[in-house]
Amino acid sequence: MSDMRADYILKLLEKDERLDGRKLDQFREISIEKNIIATAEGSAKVKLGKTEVIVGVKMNFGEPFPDMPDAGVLRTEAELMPMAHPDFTSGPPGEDATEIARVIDRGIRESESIDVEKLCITKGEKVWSVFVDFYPINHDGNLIDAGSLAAIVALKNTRIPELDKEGKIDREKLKNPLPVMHFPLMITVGKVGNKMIIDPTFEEEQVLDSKLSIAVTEEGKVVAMQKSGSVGLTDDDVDNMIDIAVKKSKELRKLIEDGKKTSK
Amino acid sequence: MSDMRADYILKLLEKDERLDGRKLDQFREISIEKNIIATAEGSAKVKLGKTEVIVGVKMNFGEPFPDMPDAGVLRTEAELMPMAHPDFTSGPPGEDATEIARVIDRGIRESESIDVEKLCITKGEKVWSVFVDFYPINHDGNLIDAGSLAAIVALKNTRIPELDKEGKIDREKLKNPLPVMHFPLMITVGKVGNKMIIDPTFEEEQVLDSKLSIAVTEEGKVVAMQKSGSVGLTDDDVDNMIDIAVKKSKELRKLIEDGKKTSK
Amino acid sequence: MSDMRADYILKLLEKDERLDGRKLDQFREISIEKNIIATAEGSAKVKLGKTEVIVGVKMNFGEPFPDMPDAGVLRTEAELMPMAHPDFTSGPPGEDATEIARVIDRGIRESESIDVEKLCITKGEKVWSVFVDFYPINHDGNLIDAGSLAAIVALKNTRIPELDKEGKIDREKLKNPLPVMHFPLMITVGKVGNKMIIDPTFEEEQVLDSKLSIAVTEEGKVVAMQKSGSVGLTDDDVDNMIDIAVKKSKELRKLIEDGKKTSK
Amino acid sequence: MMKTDEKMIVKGKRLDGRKPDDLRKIEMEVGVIPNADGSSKVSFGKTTAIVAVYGPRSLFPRHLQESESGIIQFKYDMATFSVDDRKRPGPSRRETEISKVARLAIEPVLFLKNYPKTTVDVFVEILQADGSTRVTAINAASLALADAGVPMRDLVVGLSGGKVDDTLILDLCGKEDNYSDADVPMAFLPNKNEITLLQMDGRLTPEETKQIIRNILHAGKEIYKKQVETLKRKYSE
Amino acid sequence: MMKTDEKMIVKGKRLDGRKPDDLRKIEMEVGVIPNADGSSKVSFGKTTAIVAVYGPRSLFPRHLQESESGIIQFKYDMATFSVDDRKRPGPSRRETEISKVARLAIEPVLFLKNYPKTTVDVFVEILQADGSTRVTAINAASLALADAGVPMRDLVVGLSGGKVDDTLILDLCGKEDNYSDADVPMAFLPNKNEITLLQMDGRLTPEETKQIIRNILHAGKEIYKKQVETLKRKYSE
Amino acid sequence: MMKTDEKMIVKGKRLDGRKPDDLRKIEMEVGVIPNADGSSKVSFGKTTAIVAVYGPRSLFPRHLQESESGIIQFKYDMATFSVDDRKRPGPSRRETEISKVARLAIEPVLFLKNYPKTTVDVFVEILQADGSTRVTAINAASLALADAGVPMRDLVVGLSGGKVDDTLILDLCGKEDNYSDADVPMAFLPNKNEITLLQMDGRLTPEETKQIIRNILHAGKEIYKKQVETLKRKYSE
Repeated sequence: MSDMRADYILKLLEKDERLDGRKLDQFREISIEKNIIATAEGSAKVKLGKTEVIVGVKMNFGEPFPDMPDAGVLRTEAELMPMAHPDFTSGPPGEDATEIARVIDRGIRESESIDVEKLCITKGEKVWSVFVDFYPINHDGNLIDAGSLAAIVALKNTRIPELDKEGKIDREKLKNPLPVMHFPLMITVGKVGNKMIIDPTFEEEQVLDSKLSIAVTEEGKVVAMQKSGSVGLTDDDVDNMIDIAVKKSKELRKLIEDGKKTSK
Repeated sequence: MSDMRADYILKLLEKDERLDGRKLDQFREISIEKNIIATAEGSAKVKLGKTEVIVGVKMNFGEPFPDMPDAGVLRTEAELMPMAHPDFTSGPPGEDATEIARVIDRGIRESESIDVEKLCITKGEKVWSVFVDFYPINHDGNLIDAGSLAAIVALKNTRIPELDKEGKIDREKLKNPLPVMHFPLMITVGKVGNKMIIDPTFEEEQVLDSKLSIAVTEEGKVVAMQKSGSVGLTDDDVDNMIDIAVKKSKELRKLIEDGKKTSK
Repeated sequence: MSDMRADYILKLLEKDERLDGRKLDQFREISIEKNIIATAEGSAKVKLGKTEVIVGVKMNFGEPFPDMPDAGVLRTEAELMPMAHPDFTSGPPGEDATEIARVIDRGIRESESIDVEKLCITKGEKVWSVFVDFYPINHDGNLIDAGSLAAIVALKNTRIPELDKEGKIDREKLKNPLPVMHFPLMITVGKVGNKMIIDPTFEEEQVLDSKLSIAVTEEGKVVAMQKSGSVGLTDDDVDNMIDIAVKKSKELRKLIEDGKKTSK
Repeated sequence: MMKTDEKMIVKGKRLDGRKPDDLRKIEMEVGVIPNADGSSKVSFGKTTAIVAVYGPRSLFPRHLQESESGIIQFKYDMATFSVDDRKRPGPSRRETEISKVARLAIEPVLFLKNYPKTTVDVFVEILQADGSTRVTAINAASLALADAGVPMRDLVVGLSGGKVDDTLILDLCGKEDNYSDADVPMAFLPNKNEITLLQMDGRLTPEETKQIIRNILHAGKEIYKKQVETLKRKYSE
Repeated sequence: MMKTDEKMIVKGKRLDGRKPDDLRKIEMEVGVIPNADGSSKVSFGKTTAIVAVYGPRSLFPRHLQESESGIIQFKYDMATFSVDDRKRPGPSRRETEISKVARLAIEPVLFLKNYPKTTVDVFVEILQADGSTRVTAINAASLALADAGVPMRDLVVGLSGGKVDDTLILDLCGKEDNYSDADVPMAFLPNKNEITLLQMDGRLTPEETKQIIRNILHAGKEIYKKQVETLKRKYSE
Repeated sequence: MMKTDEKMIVKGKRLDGRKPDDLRKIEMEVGVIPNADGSSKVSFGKTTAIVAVYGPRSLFPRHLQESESGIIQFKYDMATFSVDDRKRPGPSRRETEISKVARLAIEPVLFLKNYPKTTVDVFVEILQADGSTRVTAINAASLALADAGVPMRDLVVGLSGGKVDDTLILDLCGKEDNYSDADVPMAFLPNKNEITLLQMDGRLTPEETKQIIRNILHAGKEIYKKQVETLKRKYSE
């Protein structure tokens, strides 16, 4: 992005305006589609404006961790497919992909969204492994919020396959839903100068000083946070960002429940 | 290769002549040696003119695929050793090595050459894994035909090791032959301009428009095909190439049976 | 290192002198600390002058080798951490790290230091795997001697964890010592011109023609050798180097037993 | 090819009710990835490929040596969740081979020599795999290249043929692929009569092989029409 | 977070006898690696990190493209023997993430723009891990950079807070980390009031979260003093 | 070293009937790989190595920095089928170490400083492994380099010695290697009296060690003669 373009975006933000006409604390148009991948046990596509991501969930046999012998295992992976942005390149997941996967994972894991103890098949030996795979299709900013939302929606509509007489997975028979107990929402608040914005576009992300991603549960509890960007935040900034995230998570939750795409 | 050299080869071909004096549909001198690797359960060395390749077969314990619980497993791998050509470099198998391995593999697998159901040890748990490893020693063109021939010859003289009392593999006791039911031959037909040639040298491969590799069984059935090269073929070209492959496979089969090295 | 510096070191050596004032056959100040890593089952830090290395030992479950079904398994790994020297870079172990790990390993393994048959848990199925991990902290020459010494000291103070009722490793209960039967010492003798030196610094290593690392047991037996450097040695050189190694290993052994840091 | 007792064709109908020469429902769309210079999404039944094209764009210095002509880079990737048992991330040997043959299937329609020191990058993601994935990917790549405005001397059509239960069929689904007597994935330039990808697995007489190729060329015309319509639809919007 | 029946706090005391706001015994030392331009060793209880800093030094050509400004490279690595079950060599996903967030925690104090075409390399080795490893590493990196004489506009202090058994605590040990209700690793510049690393795992009310951040900022002052003393001690020697 | 109840020497004879100082049947051939600048195939009993030499040839740019002098690159590789249980492709730690020590065994005979910015590439493939593979490889490399016409100030001879059942032996086969009391692979320049590779595994007195080295130097002369003959045979053809 040219310096001129960056300056222009910054000047707009100073006036509480954004390139796409949104308010500072307004989401882009949101679209959520469930069960879009016939070969997955659960899946979702989420669009935030031009950002589009897909999450697919696969249920495989796995081994439990030694210290939790009767709990299923959740594993989130992300690849920043070169398809989604001209700057992304092929190859094994790098620092950014790894961070995204781990932050999405944390939001789900720490909210205890999934009742992993219902995923035990044979204690200490065989459990369900829940693979949550994140694929960005078009990256126009805020991949973490889009990916976290797609992940929890995909998990929410995941069905556990039945086992046949020989104990093999029969993926044609998807029966019980995955026990998803909580539905946390990730809200990333960006800061530039003394302005706070939500749901930044790719261009906005280039001019932000810092971001704080905050996962909030139904009851308004914080279950995960991750600061990024190379400028520090004051404690007051953080307070402010948490308050914004809690508030906007309620709004987003209502939008989703009402099946609406936009807030004012 | 210099442009001048390429032009010269092309002009010769226009006159139905080749650098080494062969006819367009003539093989180079063929040499086949069996059981050349004392440490392998089966092996062969094949020379086509200056092209020389080795295939070794190892029999190890393996697990069956879930959908074929009583069948042994065949795995073909190829490394384009830097020894064999100045252009080859060290490192894990690239696109070309992977393609060669998979095409050789397909010729064997699709002809159902090996009766994999005779390779079951314990249903669903333990079967024989047949590793077919391809090493080019000197690359002067047509690695696929040379490698496919070496692979099927090596398989044909593979002996399955006995198991000792404790169920371990005793490689000093090689008893039953590997059940090889078919003996497909791979014939690669090259096209340049309106000429078709077989068994191209390395230099000829540089000037070819396209190649079609065709594996043919004893009864003249086609069991695998792979087009390569970046120029298209017409349907008539393909018909023609299949006919050539079927015809030349018979000739090659006779040469091998008679233990002869050259056809006229 | 500049040519001038190299020349200066060489001229000193011709006069039987060294930069740090040592005699040609004198060790640097030696410091050995045991049990320095609370999370390891055994560990040691060794300093030779400014060279500092750490070895930690972990005991895990492993599978025995098929030809030694009732023997535990020893595995030595080394990483040349970029922390230890400006020339070291991140990444998987290269040629030099691999050589160091294998030479340290050989000194221990070939002296039959460890009674691996006491490390069997279930014959043919489960044994103790002894991981010896070598980390150089500061590389000022002679990593092999420092690392070998740290390794054998770490093994000597390794305790085997108890198994709990469910057969799991309980690392809070370290009971029996690892059965270490021998205590070999590695002595590397360097040659430059017609001079032999021991315990070379990093700068001295740059001017050496060749080195011979020799592991010697309590009874003065040779259990491992490794030549390095790209100049040849005569048979008389080798005789001489072996004699030096045997003699200096006795001296080093006494130093260690007496808990002293320096010889005259 | 695996074996099964299940009949693949019963009373002239295939597992999913198709007649031997029927194609599955084909859906095509372009412009699905805003960041890309060109993009598309193509489904043949439950097989779905999404493709992004970036370029022609500058090559990184390290590749410049090999580039008197421009180059095409083609990456065929299957999403982990596109198959029954989760695929491990990273290219398998199968994906590596398909990336190569698909690149060669596309290359002949491009004028790469006119774009020295550049690369056209084609990224394929298989979202759902139910047979015929590579030819679905090639149709999608053809559309995405056209959508990107990369000059092409023809479109590229992909279609698979094969044989099950003694019957020659077209557009194999996953189960037919697994239990077929033969599988022939093919790509060609519909206006040039040039076959640019041809592979075959199985067991066929020479005549059957030739017949399948003819059948693909014939039926592929419809796919070509669909590609043209899809592009027109976009540009008339 | 895992579950346990064990109480983490009994009669106001933590497992190791600490009160909720107590830090473990902190040890700091600089100049521990003679080859490095700067180095340090820091322990928080049984957690020990050793750090070497090399640079600013020249970047290899292949990185030069991205370097109008200088860069910082940060490698966080756990020794194989630093944990109960031997860690496999090579960076895990966790280590990769920490290398990134720790780099971002340090970067704001450096004047990288003044050192074009150079890199400051920070190598962290965790020798013993008993919770709070990343913040221990950040304290050690702060000291090693100062020891190297790299210009800094502040030191960087790292400290973790969290919640166990309904109590807000500081400086979590490994067991507290495993069974805590929440874990908040944080780094900040003590003289600038800037938080440069902030992560959180667990379940907290917004108020608790804010309170833990305040507690860390408060208690971190002592760590800052210790850093300053450690550096003074060296330079007065 | 592993243990066995089997006797390695019975009535003065080894497992394969040899006397302690006997070498196995040695076969040498040069010019076996037409594409290579030099090549060779060498067998010691059932151990067979084939070697290709390419160069001196230009180094790729990325290596140029380190090349005031020319360099030698040495790759020792065991074919997957050269051992009882199939070896996995790709370099093992053992192969990595041997590539290094074998390179150092050869380097002293070359005049690399005369060939700046070039590399001599030596590629070894072990086709059959029955002990003494690295010394077989070194003999083959010596021949292939001479066959390539690379200037050498001596040939390089490789031979292993060792001890089994209290007897010093030469040219260990695989079983002797596995169950020996000691194994000493060695390479030397026969006309210069320079030992360029020396490794040892096992347990020997200093005197035994010295004696084995002498025995190798003595018996190695025959290998040297064979190398010379092999080269003469080719050039007299």
